[in-house]
Formats: sequence, structure tokens, C-alpha cells
Amino acid sequence: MTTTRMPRPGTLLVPEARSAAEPAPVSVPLARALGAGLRDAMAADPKVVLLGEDVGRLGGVFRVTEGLQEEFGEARVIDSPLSESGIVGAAIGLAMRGYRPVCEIQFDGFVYPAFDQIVTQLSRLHQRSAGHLRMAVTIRIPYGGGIHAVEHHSESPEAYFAHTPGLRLLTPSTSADAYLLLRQAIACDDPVIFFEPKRRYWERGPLTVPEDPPPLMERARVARPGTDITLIAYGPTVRTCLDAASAAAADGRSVEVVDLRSLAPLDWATLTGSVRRTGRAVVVHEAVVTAGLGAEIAARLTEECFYHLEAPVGRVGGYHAPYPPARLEHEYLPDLDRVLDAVDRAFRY
Amino acid sequence: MTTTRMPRPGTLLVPEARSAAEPAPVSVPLARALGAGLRDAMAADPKVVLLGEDVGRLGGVFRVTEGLQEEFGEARVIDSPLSESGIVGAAIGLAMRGYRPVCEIQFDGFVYPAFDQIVTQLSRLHQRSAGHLRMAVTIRIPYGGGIHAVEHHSESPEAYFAHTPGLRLLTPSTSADAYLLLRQAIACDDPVIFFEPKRRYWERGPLTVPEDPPPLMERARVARPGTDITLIAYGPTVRTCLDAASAAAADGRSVEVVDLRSLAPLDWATLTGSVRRTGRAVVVHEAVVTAGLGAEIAARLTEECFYHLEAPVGRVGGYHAPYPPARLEHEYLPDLDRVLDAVDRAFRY
Amino acid sequence: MSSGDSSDDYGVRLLNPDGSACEHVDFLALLGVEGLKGCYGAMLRARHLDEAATALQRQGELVLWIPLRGQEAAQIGSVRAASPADFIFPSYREHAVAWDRGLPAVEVLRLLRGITHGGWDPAAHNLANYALVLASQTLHAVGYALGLQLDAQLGPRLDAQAGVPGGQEPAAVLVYLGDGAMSQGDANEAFVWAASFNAPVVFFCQNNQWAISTPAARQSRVPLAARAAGFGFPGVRVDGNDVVAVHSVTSSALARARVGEGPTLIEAYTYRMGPHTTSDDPTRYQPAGEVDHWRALDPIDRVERALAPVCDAAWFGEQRAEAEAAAARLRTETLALPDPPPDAFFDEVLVTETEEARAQRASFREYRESFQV
Amino acid sequence: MSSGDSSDDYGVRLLNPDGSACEHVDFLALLGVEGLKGCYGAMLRARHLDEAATALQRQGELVLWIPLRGQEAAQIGSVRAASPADFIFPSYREHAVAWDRGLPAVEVLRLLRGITHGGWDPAAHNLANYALVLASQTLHAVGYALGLQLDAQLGPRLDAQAGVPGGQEPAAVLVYLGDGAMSQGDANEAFVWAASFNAPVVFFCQNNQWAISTPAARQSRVPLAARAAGFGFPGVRVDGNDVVAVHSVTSSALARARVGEGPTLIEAYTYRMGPHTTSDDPTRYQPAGEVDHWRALDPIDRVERALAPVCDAAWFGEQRAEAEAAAARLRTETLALPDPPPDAFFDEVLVTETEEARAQRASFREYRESFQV
Ligand SMILES: Cc1ncc(C[n+]2csc(CCOP(=O)(O)OP(=O)(O)O)c2C)c(N)n1
Ligand SMILES: Cc1ncc(C[n+]2csc(CCOP(=O)(O)OP(=O)(O)O)c2C)c(N)n1
Ligand SMILES: [Mg+2]
Ligand SMILES: [Mg+2]
Repeated sequence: MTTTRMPRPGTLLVPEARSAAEPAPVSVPLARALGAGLRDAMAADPKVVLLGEDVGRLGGVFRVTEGLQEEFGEARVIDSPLSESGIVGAAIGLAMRGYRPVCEIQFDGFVYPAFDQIVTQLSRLHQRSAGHLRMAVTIRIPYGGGIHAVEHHSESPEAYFAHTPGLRLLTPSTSADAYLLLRQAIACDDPVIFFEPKRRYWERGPLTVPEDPPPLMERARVARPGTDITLIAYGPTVRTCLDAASAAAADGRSVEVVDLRSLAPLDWATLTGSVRRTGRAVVVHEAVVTAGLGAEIAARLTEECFYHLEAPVGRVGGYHAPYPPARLEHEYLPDLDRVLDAVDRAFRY
Repeated sequence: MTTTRMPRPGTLLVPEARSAAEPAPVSVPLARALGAGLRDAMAADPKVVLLGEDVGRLGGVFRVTEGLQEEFGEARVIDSPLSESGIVGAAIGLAMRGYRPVCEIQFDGFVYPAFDQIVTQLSRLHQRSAGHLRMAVTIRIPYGGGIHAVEHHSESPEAYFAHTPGLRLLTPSTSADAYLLLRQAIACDDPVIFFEPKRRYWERGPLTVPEDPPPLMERARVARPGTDITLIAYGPTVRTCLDAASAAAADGRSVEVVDLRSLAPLDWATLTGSVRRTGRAVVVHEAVVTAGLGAEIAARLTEECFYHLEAPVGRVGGYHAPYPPARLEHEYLPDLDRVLDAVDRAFRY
Repeated sequence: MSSGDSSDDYGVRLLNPDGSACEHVDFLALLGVEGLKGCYGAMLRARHLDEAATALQRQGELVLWIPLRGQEAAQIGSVRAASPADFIFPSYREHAVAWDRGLPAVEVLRLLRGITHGGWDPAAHNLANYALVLASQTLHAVGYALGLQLDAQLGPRLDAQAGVPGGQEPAAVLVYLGDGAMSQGDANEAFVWAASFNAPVVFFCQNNQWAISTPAARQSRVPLAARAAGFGFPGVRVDGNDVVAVHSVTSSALARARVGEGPTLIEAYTYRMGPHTTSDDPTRYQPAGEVDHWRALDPIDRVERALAPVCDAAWFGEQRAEAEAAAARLRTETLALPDPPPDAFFDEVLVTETEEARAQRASFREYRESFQV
Repeated sequence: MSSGDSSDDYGVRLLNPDGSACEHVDFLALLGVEGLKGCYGAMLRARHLDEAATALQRQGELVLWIPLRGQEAAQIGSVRAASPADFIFPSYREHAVAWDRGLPAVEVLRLLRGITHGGWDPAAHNLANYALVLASQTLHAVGYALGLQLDAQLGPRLDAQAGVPGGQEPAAVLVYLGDGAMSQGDANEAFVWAASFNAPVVFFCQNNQWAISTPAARQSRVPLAARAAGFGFPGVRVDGNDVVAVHSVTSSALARARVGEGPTLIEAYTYRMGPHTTSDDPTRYQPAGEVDHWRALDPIDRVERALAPVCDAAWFGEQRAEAEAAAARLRTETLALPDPPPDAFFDEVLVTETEEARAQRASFREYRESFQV
């Protein structure tokens, strides 16, 4: 878990992992696992190109793409003009020409200028062309709060995209998933919005690199099994929920934590399976609760598990207000206490 | 109800209504009621200005603004360049200067280029300025399907905005509400996204013009009282649900129909009141069901009425696919049969 | 004239309205008599197909029609400048472009009959599907052009892989947009990108004087062609009703693009002779006399005058007969178009249908079948 | 030089780097000695405040700082061209503009301490709140300028109403944006609108050569000032490190705007001497020697040289002392800023709090209080 073997920047992880027999998993920060995923994807397929603001020379404001321009050249790691609609629009054109562009949107709050291109073009060109075009585009978006940033740098816009047919949404919560899901996203012929939990970028976790990343699984992961209640989380709130589960265990409550990984489509089988066992559920995300993803999960789980639910599906998330300035974000973000409070409420029914 | 007294275009409705003692309500198409609302608002307050594509000389592609440029001049009824971000961005600037701009987005599917201005600017400038600025902007959006249109002309994007704090969302389903809610929206110091059910533009209904439109009510309307189940609808689906209620009455089922009118905020008091009485509810909208407004309504009603619900809250709406071409829209749109089917399912629990 | 600039500036002209040739210091006519005859046939065919489609719409057989009348020279002159390897991005009025590129006429009507939102295979004729969101396609065009550049740069490496392009003849991208679309952010971001990467793309703006009811002057108070210089690449206005000039100017821009000399903006100064769409009533906003002025500049008549000395009545009659026959065929084929299966809207939402979509489709079918009994 | 164009073209210059005056055919220096002395004081003060803020950030007292070092002349020269009635839209680096406009220095730090997303009253100094979404403010500026036009057109009618503007002195709008922001769709749509309505707005682009790590050449291969002509209004590049030239060029553009002659784009050619923000490490991307080159062109040194013959050491000392005192005050005031109340993020979401928001706020308070026991 806490092995110190770290890949150097620019190290090709695949052969390294391949070469060692039964290698001990290295422990890497989530951001580094993403970088390794990008690198290996680029090495494996010359059609993979990166584009975004500051992704080249600088390696991105979070250094996720560090070293990639040096290794793959300016043609494949493109510092774009400051134009998000242009980034996505150009990626669409590149995909039409057979490339597999990976876009970086610098921060969650700057995806909106590209909203039209994503919602009316990227998500629909496969169908509009009667299946002839494939939009093998990945859009990486560092998202969520907790990093003491200024406005527009802490948002969670995933619900907008979950409501939009024609897109896949992925979000990892561990280094292993960061690598794996990103490789899957890039290999996928559908457009994937890839949400990166930026406040977890520096958290370390084991990373074993599979020989060939398996195809897209759309499967949630039971991050911690339990019997009394199901916490449903994704991205940055998985860690919060695992901590809450540990705390609840001290009170004798067995809490199951499900890490969604795929936000569109959702893995209903895993979710209903869990909730039918536990009878209680709370969804935890940073995004505004109103018409957020938690609403969909709660509504659907209630439809599917009506007679199993001992309490309504709880929702913990952002209040109905813009994401606050840094001095107030600890009041706004769902934390361990708010999750435990929701768990308590679920047991009061 | 079916009086034939129709206001001529350009007729000031307010004095007309005022002058007659107890005037019989005129019956006007919904689009005409909107035009009258705009006209009276402009007559009442010189700070009200209209801007949008083709709103002037042409009177808008749906003729809602017909006659207004002639009456109020090119300075107050502005044919804009073809730039939706510009329309909303300029409206923000006008509001900062003390105007009350009313924007027209030509069709639902063309609001996305303005998404950034709406979501990161319009909805937040009041708070960003610590309350000093008031964004008295109304954005009119003809929305929904059923008019045999080409792509991008039949969409229901309200969930994107309902998830966004700092906005109010209104949508009328009758001529009377069209006039009233539009006057309220324009008079409101908050930004209002005003969704107009375009396939109901030509349906007639009585219109009495109040002396002074009451302040924003945020109140849903019980469009038809009933005791067995609550249908929750808004905009274009209200008529569908009323028809379904009539059909169900023949089977001996007493169906209550609630017309939301305000989509943000939602009128929980009316909704929970109704559902606690009936014990069953179905939400009906044209928008994609996944992470749509129905999810929020279902989730929240379940939280608030957990022990009253005999069945999970049903949802009828768009399938998880882009709004289809005209030849298929009757298959995609929620119609009377799909609503009745959902009602049946609710009673099978 | 509604363009706000000097009304006499129709741009580069090689064929006068009376059919006589004229010279231009920068551009040579590239169309010989045979070329011009070909254009005439294509333009005439486009006009007949367009009229047939309008008629079909009036009869309720199409949900909408978007007439191109008046813009035949702009479209045929430009598309004939493109090589088969060049990739073309139309907007939504470029039926003549699509038809001349080889797309069966009925494919466009399949869209406007409400059967599909697009439907044809872009690779079949190197022709993208229509784009209804104004200017959205300009960015796709730039991206595609970046892809062409990348092909060349990564060529050796890509050739080593299976099924990838590379080593092919140099190609460029030709993208159409309207005078109104020039005001959209996307169009201008496309100009930024094209200049920044010196991308092989030609922006072809048909300034048909109107964006529905909005005159071109509301979008720009200088000729739209002037926009390009501000972004650092050449812009040229051409008489959009002069097929010879359009062809020459577009050929030269595409040639520049193919050899790495970067983007060009062409403003084809033309006129929308019909309504915006069959839903529109231009008499509400078009100044009196405007249509008459432009009728005298009709692009097909102009070529007819030019060809009159070299073609006989029989040849003209043949052309007309062929165009009429094509229109009749279009009519038959349109009426024979099958309706889509009821659940077709579930198709191709994603490349691999998700479990959830499969389940939704199944329950949709089941629900529908419940009525069949 | 990273701008891609002729490296010697710094634009209009009225004060040479050595402090000597020079002439320009189109622009006259409007700043006399007293004016220049005022600018010097303001620039020096801005630099000291900026340094104090950077120090505060390094000490963990701010969540971020956005240094303006190097851009003092561009900011002070332009803001001093604006009249009190002119309305100013900053982007996010225009602290010198804000401070010189009268905004207490600490108000900017309140934002960057993470207490507010804006906070000040735009009407107090005719200064909008900061805009972090690149170029979003350019459209607001055009809208505001349309409002100014409307005020004049509707004046008589509006004057009849209470509390509405009208009858006041002619005013214009001055809006700031960066070289990077020039690539955003919004900026270009703003240009379209400004030209179309001949709006009284001056776009002031500080081309500080960088957008984080992206050189200005990626945004444009021609001088950014050239962009304007393509939209039909004048653009002018000015030496952004020459406060006299910036002041003169901006004064003339604002004067034009106020009398109805329409928009202008000014490109102030300058340099970001520090990092993009305190989170940035420019050594990763800035070519060696670039900073040195620009250090020799420092905007404050230049004025110091110009004033040396007319001001004595005591005067310079006074200026420095005042700037230092302002910086010290800023430090104290920043550290004294109270934290916002915990539920402040519920404030002013809407003008009238909804029932739902009231309930949510109440339950938030109740929940919080449950921990207080
Ligand atoms: C983003 C967007 N906004 C609005 C529309 C509605 N609309 C369709 S065509 C049109 C006019 C376009 O004019 P122009 O670009 O000149 O092309 P033309 O129709 O003249 O060929 C408008 C406003 C749209 N399709 N897309
Ligand atoms: C729409 C948008 N995209 C990305 C960003 C992130 N970002 C903040 S500042 C910046 C660089 C801006 O450069 P420039 O416009 O030249 O202004 P400068 O910072 O040099 O003053 C970027 C990319 C943003 N704020 N807004
Ligand atoms: Mg046009
Ligand atoms: Mg810059």
C-alpha cells in the first residue's frame, strides 16, 4: 500500500510492469497515475493526441501531462489557444479524421464555453451520422472543491452531462482506477467525460498496470462491504464515505461504500443489489443536491427497491448556492460529519 | 371560455381590461398572451427592452414579439447579431445599467452557446457583487417538441438550469399564466429563465389581465383536483395530463393534476400536500428522464412523504436518446397513453 | 443593398452579368467551356431539385425545406474547386454542394422529411453531415484540418499501422457558413485556431445578405471578407453569382491550403432569392425591389448568356430535360422513403448500447406491443 | 519576443525607455509634469501593494495572488484616461486600475483571501467586480455601453421616472482583457456587437506576452490590435510600458466613444514580470533572457528617468515612503479582515430568498449548532 517505488516521470509503466514477474504494486499519487495512463495510451496508439490549455510545455496546471510533450512532440501534445469551445470542436474534427483526442479542460468551471460543442455536437454526431462517425474523444475535467481556490475552480458539473444522452461519464477515486479508467476512456469509441477529483490528486494508492486494460466495464466497485446501509459515492467523496464507514463501525454500524466509477451509465445492478441487502442508502456528492445525480439515484433506487427501503434514500451534497469562497468551503462540502448525520437520519426511520 | 373577443395585435390589454366593468375574459392563443404581456410590460416600464434574433422587424419566428418594434422602436426592440452568448452577455450589461432586458432565444436547442453566460455570470452576479447588482433579466425560451421540427428545435433543457443556483425558472401552460408569469418574470429582480411551451402557442385560453400583476408567487396550481393519484406536470405536458385525467375518470379514477408553473424554486408545500392526500404520484415531462427534473421531484417527495406513498413516484418523460426526428416524435413524447400506463403501474403496487 | 458597405463591391468577378468575360488582376478563369457547361448543368439541376423539394414541402411531404435558390453559383463554383480528397463541411443550405459531391439527392430530403438528423456516411463523399447549430461545424473543420496536418507529420509512424490514412495526396478542408454564422463565437474561435496552426482550411462564407430577417449589416459593417486579416490570414470577396470567379478563387485558396500556406476566408457575395425556409415569409422584412435587383443578377442566367454563343438550343433543352428528370426522380424517391422503425431513436446513441439503454428499448417495445393486441 | 510579429514594434510610444520624450504623428502627450508625477506615485504604490500581497500569499494569508508587476503603466495610464462617469470592467489582474479608481486596496485582497467572490459595489467607483471566466466581461461591457446609448435615446422618458440615470455627462465603457482572452468566442462576439451598434466601448487588451504558459503567438500571428479592423473599428497598439502613450491613446479612444464615434481596440504591448499567479512557475516555460529584456523596459523606471530632471531625491523619497506606508496598511487591514459568517454562502443567491433556501439555511444552522454543545 505504501510502497515507495514511484515511477519516474516519463517512465513507460506498461513494459516495466510487464518485465517484472509478479511486481509489487507501486504506490503513486492519483495525478501521477493519470499521467502514466496518458503516457501509456499515447505510446500504445499514435492516434492518441492531447490538447488543452498549458498541457504542453507546462505539463498542465496540475502537472498531469508533465513530460508528455517532450516525449511525444508538439504535434501530439498541443498547447491550444484559450478557447474551450475550440478545444472540443477541434477534437471532434480530429476524431472525424480518425484520431483519439484527449482534451483537458483546465478547471471544472471553464467547461461551460464548450457546453454547446459537447451537448449538441460531440454527444450526437455518432447518431447524426447514422453510426458512421465515432467520437472517440475523452474530455478530462479536474473537478470538485476542497483546494482553497478562487471562483470557478471547485465545481462539480457532472449532472449536466449525466442528463445528456450520448455521453459516458467516468470518475476514478483511486490511483489504480485513475489509470485504468483513463485507459478505458481513451480506448472507448464513445465520447467520455472524465472527471478527475482534483483534491485527491496527491493521494497515493497502489498502481498495478494491467497487460491490456480491460474494455469499459461501467461497473461500480464495492469499496467497502457492509450490511446495514449503503453509502453511494464517487470521485472525491469516496474517501469521505470510507472514513465515515470506519467511524460508523466504531458505533457498531456496518456501512457498505459503493464507488460508482461510471456516472453514465450507472451500474444499477450493483446499486440495487447492495440496497436490497442493506435496506438503506445515502448518496454523497459535492454537486448541488437539487436536480443533481443523487436525485436520479434516489428516484431510481426507490423505483427498484421500493419494498426493501427502510428509509428514503438520503442525499448529502452541495447546498443550493454557488460553490463558496475558500474560507467557507469546509462549511459547504459534504464531510464525514454530514455523512454520519445522514446515516443517523436513515436509521431514525 | 371560448369568447371570441381577441385583442388586436398592439392592443394594450391593461386599459382595455380596466375600462370594462367586469369584462368577460377574452380567449387568446398562448403566444398572443405572451405578446400582450411583453407589450404591457414595455408600456408600463421604459426600462424593459427586448433583444434577440429576429425579434424586431419579423416579430420573432413565432411572432410573439409581433408589432413591438413598430410600437416601441428599434432602440427598445433590438434585432441582435447571431450570437446567443452575446444576447445574454449584453443583457447582463444592460441590467447593470438599470435596464430590464428580455432576451429571446430562438429555440431551446440554441441556448447552449449562452450556457456559460447564464451559468457562470447571470446566475451569480447578484451574489458576486454582494447584492449590489440585480440581474433583472428574463430569458424567454420556446421549448419542447411536437411541432415536427428539425434537430435542435424540440428540446427541453430545463433540468440544466434547475440544477443551477441563482436562477428562477417559470413555465406557463395556459394563456392566463403566460401573461401573468411573464409579467412577473419581467418585474422580478432575479434572473428568470422563462420556458414557453411552443406546441401550445396556438392553444387558446381565457385571459383576464389583472390591474397590477401580483408579485412572483412560486406557487404551483392545482389544474384539476382529484383524490387517487397526483400527476405533476408543467408547460406542454399539463394539457396531456389533463386529458389523461379525463380518460382515467371514465375508469373511475380521480386524478389530481398539478401544474408546477415554477420549476425553480419548486412549490413543495403544494406537492407534498397533494401527494399526502393521494398517496401516489407521477411526474410527466418531455425532457430526458435520466437526471431530469422528475428525479428531483421523485427523490424529494419520497423524502417528505415516505410513509404516505403507496407506490414509488413514477416518471414519464423522454427516453435516454437525443430528441428524435419528426417522424418519430410521437413515439418519443409522453402522451396520454404513456401517462395512463404510468398511472396503472402506480396502482399495481 | 443591405450589407452596409459599398453596394457596388460584388468582389472578384470574371463573368459579367451580361455573360461577357472580364479580367481580374489576381485571378484567372480556370473553367473552360466544358467546365462552364458542367457547372451550368449542375446549377440547373440544383435549381430544379430545389423547386421540387419546395413543392414537396408545400404538399406536406417534408417537415421543412431550406431553399438555396440564388446561391447555385456560390455552391457549384466552390464545390467544383474541391478535389475528392478534400473534406467538405456544409452548414444546412448547401444542397447543391452535397448533390454535386455525389450525395444522392434524396438523402438531403430524408433529413427534411424528418426521418433522420443526418444519416449519410461522411466518408462516402468526404462530406460531413449538415450542421444546424450555426458555426459549430467551423471548429470541426479546423480540427479535421489539424488531423490532415498530423497525418503528414506522423505519416511514417501511422503508415506502419493498419487502416490508417497517410501517404495520400495532400488535401484541404472546405467549410461553409453564412453571414449570420460569422457572428458566432465558434466561427471566430475557428479563425483563431486556423491561423495559429496555419491549418489547411478554407472558410467559405455565403453572404446571402440575410440571416432569416436580420440583414448582413447587423453582423458586420465592413465586408465580411475583411474579418480574416484581423486574424492574420487572407480574406477575399468574390461575386457569389459568378460561378467562374467563385471556382477560381476557391481553387486558389484550396491550392494554397494543400501546400501548407494556411487558411483563407472567402466571402461569396450573393443573395437568398427565396425565403429563409418554407416557414419564413420574407415579404415581412425584405425591402421592395431587392429581389428584383438580384433577379437581374441570377447566377444561372448569367452562365446561360455566356454559353449562348457556343451551345445550341438543343443542348440547353437537354440540360433542362435532365434537370427535370432528376427532379421527378427525386419526387418519386422521396415519396418512397420508408419510415424509420419506431425505436430507431435508440440506435447509435452510443457505439455500444448500454445495458440500461437495452432495457429501456426492450420496455419501449413491450409497451408498444401492448397496443398491438 | 513571443508575439510572433516584428519584435521591434512596441506600438505608439511617447516616452522612450531612457525617459526622453518622443513624438508620434497621431498622438500627443496629454500628461504634463504634474500628471506624470501622479502616475508615478500611483504606479509605485501599485508595485508596493502588489509585492505586499505576494508576500501575504507566501505566508499563507491569501489563497492566491495574481501579480500585476510590469503592467503598472498599462493599467495606470489607461485608468487615468477614464472619467468618473466612465464605467470600467476589469478582468482579474487589474488591481492597479481598481486601486487607482478609489477601491480600497484591501477589497481586492478580501477576494483573494477567499472571503468573497467579488464583494465591492460596482456603482461606488463605476468599477465592475472581477471576472474570472476569460472574456465574459467583454459582453457585459458592450451591454453596459448599449445601456449608455439607450439612456441618451430614451433620456427624456427616463428622466420622468424616479432614480433612473439620464441627462448626465456622456460616458463610455473601458473593458480590460488579456492576450489569451482574445481567443475566446465571447471577446469576438463582443467585437461584433460593439461594431454593429457602434457602441461607446474601449477594449483594452494587455498583451503581456503570456497566457499562463501559452505565448501570445498561439493566440494570434499578427498584432492583436489588427483584430479590430476585421470587425470594422480601429485598433491601435501602444507601448504598454509607456504610461504617457497609454494615457494618450486611451484618452483619445474614450473621447471618440463618448461622442458617438464607436469602439476602439487598444493593445497595450507589455510584459508580465512575475508568475501568472503565485501558483505558477514561469521558469518552466519562459525563454532565458526574456525577463531581463523586459526588466530594462520597466514602466516605473522609465517614468523615474523622465522625472529625474524635475523632481529631487526628497520627492522620490516621499513617494516611496507613501507607497511603503500603503503596503504596510494593506498588510494590517488584510490580517484584520473578519471571516465571513458560516452561512454567508446562502446570502444573495436571489434577491428574495426562497422558502426552500430559507429552510435549507435554517437546517444548516441547526445542524451546525448541534456540534456547538
Ligand atoms: C446557434 C444558433 N442560433 C440560432 C439558430 C437559428 N437559425 C437558423 S438559420 C438562422 C440564420 C442563419 O443565417 P446565415 O448564417 O446568414 O445563413 P443562411 O440561413 O442565410 O444560409 C438562424 C438564426 C441556429 N440554427 N443556431
Ligand atoms: C474560460 C476560461 N478558461 C480558462 C481559464 C483559466 N485561466 C485563467 S487565467 C488564464 C490565462 C489568461 O491569459 P491572458 O488572457 O493573457 O491574461 P493574463 O493572465 O495574462 O493577464 C487561464 C487559461 C479561465 N479563467 N477562463
Ligand atoms: Mg445568410
Ligand atoms: Mg496575458
